[in-house]
Amino acid sequence: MKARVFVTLKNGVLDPQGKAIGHALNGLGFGSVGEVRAGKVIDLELAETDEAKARENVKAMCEKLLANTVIEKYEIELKA
Amino acid sequence: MKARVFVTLKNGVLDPQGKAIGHALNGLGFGSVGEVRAGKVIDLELAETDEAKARENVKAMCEKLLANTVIEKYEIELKA
Amino acid sequence: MAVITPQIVKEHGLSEEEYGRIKQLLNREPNLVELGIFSVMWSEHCSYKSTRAHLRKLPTKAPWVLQGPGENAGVIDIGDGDAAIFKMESHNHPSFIEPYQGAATGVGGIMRDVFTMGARPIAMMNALRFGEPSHHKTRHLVSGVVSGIGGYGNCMGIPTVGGEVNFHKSYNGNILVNAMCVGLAKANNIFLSAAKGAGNPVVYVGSKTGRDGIHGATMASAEFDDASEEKRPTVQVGDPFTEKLLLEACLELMATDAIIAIQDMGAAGLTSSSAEMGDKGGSGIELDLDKVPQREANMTAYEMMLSESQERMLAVLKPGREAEAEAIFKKWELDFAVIGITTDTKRLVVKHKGAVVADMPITALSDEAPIYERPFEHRAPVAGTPKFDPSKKVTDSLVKLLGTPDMASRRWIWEQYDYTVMADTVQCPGGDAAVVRVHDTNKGLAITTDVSPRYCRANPFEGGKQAVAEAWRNITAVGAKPLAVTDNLNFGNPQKPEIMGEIVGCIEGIAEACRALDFPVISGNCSLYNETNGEGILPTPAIGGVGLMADVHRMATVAFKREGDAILVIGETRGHLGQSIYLREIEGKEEGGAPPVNLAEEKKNGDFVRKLIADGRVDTVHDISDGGLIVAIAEMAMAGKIGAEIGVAGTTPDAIPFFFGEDQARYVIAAPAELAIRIDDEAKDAGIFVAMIGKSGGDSLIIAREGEVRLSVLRKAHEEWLPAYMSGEEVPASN
Amino acid sequence: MKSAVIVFPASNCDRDAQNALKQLTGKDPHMVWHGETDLPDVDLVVLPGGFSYGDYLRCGAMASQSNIVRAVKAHAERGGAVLGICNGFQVLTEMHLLPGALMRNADLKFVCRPVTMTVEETQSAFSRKYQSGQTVSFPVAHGDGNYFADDETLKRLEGENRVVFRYVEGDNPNGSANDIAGILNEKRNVLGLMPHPERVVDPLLGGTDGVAMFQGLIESLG
Ligand SMILES: Nc1ncnc2c1ncn2[C@@H]1O[C@H](COP(=O)(O)OP(=O)(O)O)[C@@H](O)[C@H]1O
Ligand SMILES: [Mg+2]
Repeated sequence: MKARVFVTLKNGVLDPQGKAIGHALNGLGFGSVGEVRAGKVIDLELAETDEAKARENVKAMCEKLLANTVIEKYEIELKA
Repeated sequence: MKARVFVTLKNGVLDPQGKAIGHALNGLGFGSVGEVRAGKVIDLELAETDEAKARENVKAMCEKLLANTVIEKYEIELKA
Repeated sequence: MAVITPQIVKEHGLSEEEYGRIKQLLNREPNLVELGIFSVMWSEHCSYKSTRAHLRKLPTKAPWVLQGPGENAGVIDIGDGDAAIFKMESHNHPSFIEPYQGAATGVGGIMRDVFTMGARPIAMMNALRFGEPSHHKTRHLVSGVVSGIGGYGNCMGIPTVGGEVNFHKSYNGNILVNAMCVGLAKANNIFLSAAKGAGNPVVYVGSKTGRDGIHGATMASAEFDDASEEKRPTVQVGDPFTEKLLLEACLELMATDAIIAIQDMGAAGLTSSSAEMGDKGGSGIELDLDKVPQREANMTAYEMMLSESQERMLAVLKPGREAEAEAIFKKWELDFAVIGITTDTKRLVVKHKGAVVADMPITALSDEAPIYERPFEHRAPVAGTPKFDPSKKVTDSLVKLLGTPDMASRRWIWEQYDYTVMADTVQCPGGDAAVVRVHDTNKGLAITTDVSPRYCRANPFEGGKQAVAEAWRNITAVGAKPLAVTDNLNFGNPQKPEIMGEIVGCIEGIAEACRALDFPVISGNCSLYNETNGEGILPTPAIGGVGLMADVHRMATVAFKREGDAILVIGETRGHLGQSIYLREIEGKEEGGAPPVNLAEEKKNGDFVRKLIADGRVDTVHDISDGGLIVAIAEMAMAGKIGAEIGVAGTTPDAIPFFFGEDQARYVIAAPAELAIRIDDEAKDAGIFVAMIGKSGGDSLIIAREGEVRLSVLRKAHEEWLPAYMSGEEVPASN
Repeated sequence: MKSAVIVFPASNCDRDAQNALKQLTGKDPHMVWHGETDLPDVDLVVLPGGFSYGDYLRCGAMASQSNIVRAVKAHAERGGAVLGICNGFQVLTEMHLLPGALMRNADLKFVCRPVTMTVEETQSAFSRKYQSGQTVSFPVAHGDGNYFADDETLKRLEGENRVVFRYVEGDNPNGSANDIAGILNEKRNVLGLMPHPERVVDPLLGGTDGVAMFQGLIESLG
């Protein structure tokens, strides 16, 4: 089973990277771009085949390591 | 309209960060984790409302700036 | 607006009495915005209410001091119209909660303190204290703090040239992250924060305001408990890219004469910057919050006034110069807004959405802030000569010591810092003091940070003296003249008399040493309430010292440079083992008295050594500190890749205190034999203790009657501990 | 030799490059802001180290889209010399003036220390004053210096002798493919390298191994 984890900054937390990307895109003539937020995506291969257990497991990984929950939030997507 | 862009390393390009994450997860007792790949996710707010045009536009952003196609590939997801 | 309940007052960290005082000063109940403003301005962090009475004891003047404590940073004259500007500041609590961002924003904050005065920052230092290595958080904290410091400083392009690191269980729940910044300016172009005059525009520059770090200042003044990790939204995120632009833009504006006053927005952001500028200028300030560049929608006046968003500055301009200033900030793609005006009312007036949301006399926030003469108790200093096992082999103990957490090489840390950018670092990390050349001259600034918390716990007064003496000695050891210090006084809860006793004792010790060594304090910072669940940290008054070297070509380093140099010890070795690293690491005892510091001897020995270097006679010097004489020699040998033969002592009952004692006021120097004999004579003539104890050469350290240990063995012990410890668990660097 | 140093927002070795050029050529280089569209009349363009645009997104990515970059490209196409140091090397790969990419250091940490390299190739203005096979020491200071290129590109670089500097075995600070520290373009007038030659032009600052690079340029470009 595969898991994709999105780790993004919590709302309200300054995202200097997103800000700079937005600025650069505007500068390149992509005027229609408004706010930009940047984050991480982490793709994991899991030996686990049970979806519920896999989710549980990935959640624990996020809390423990993948996300810095002080400033980041995470979403989990599972694929068989 | 909103766009989410995933930028990940091409297959075959070594991903030290993904490797380190995998290693750390194993070290933390998450034995079921196999390969890990790390990438970026970029969320964009777009003034554009036409989906086709938006996709076109975001694709141009990826080619020009968001991804380095020497080492990276990208996927685009649009949400109204 | 909310009614102020006792609960709300308490949440703002104000006592009932203090609240009563506020009502008196206002002649009415404050509203919530005003309460918030009072709470940050009267917090320990901003008001120094527990320490102010004692800080007055510190000497702050010397003919070369251009600006003492009270401004954003202190300023000294370094000749030829140049000035050095520096300060040290803590970011302890934020770094414990989020090590990367906490440390990074600490670095950013202290840089702003320095460049707001018109200086270009040229060097950074960091004094770090972590819990014991076996504590489950330590590795993660070391990793995050170091990459945060590097992440910010490296991006700014300012070399991080040194620091100090200790590990001790008292910091398990409360690490210390103190960062020091040194900058250079022209002595006739220093910018102060006094917003003099009425009718002048108040401008906001830098990043937009968000809800970051609201209540950071009050948090830094409150004791930690397990629940406070929940107060997490206080974490600010640093943006070194914006800071770099802000630095360049500010320096560009400062090259014009448009500025009346300027001040960075640090703790308590808009509130403290506006109140302090008004206070110093004897003026009033009126702010219109609708004009403040905002990152988030629907921010309240309370949030804007208390936000600690980073990379922002407040300036007062001469009227009519706004457009010129705006053009500069626009060029650097930074926000710029006129958000207020100075007045002659001596009041801070804040408007939001057309209404006045705060209106208070500025003196109520500054002069009228409480000052406490907190009760203190001087614990009897720990004394006595601890016992040790005289049969332990010196060489074995040496190898062991070099690989202990407090003695091991810090290379793993400093290699993550760009210490050579700006092309002026003439002494890199690894020496006694870093030396940074004054650009386009032959002058150099020597910089160090020092304190031995274990001495301060055993004897606050001697420990305070020792911290200053060691900083002075480290600067001397490279050949520079020590000129002034900044301090970062990290202590536990001042409401406990025994902690207050440590504070008072250390400050008095610092004051005495600074006076005796003509080494005034020109800036500093206090960080109190460093406790976890009622356990205080070791008292840690970090001293950052700066000295001046006339010619960087006449500089000493610790490395042995030649085979066959004679090795001399300057200063008396009495064998003081109390509170030594040896005792702690080899005997497992934190016992005995702190080594006494004889300041007269310190000065005499140091002046002698400095002159040898400045005259171009000696190029190899190391002061003796943690670990004692033999550790110092081993460090010189490892650095120079040249061994030494030590011809004294050997296995006698006195060998251990002789080699590992931590007596103060000592240096090891190495010089060609003939010259060494002359130096030996000159020292004796000057009434200075001197001993010729061996010579350099070979690839091992040979101690007469004791044995031999190869440099490769020493180096392995010294270099391997930290990288091995850190690789115990790989933590992906934050992105 | 007339030179220019390009200054991007948050370039921070621009002054280091300026100093070295001034010291070795006796002339002040032009400092050119990234927003400019034209280069002054120069022989050498230096893209300095630093953290252009905060190194956000990818190192050098945003800088490679600056106005001035078009002029730099044209200068290179005309045969003008371009030297990219550290962040400048990253910009050059993002501009596609040099092949491959610079990825995060293999151990994910920023690294600042002197490294030893061998000079592999002396057929270029940048390296003609070195001896082939000579070992030199320059400092590195980067977080993203791990050179990557596909096998075919690597083969080409090696086959055409375009690897100018190679980390000595065991001293590769970042995991670079083939221990590559610096490479040339096909026409051999563009060099990108991670280590900092401009920081080793003064014995006081840890060595003078960088001097020969500038001397070679002066000799070639007048
Ligand atoms: N956090 C740090 N960052 C950079 N350099 C450090 C750090 N900690 C220690 N160092 C460097 O390691 C060397 C040894 O430090 P230390 O033992 O504290 O020196 P000393 O005993 O002379 O004060 C010094 O050159 C110091 O600058
Ligand atoms: Mg020392």
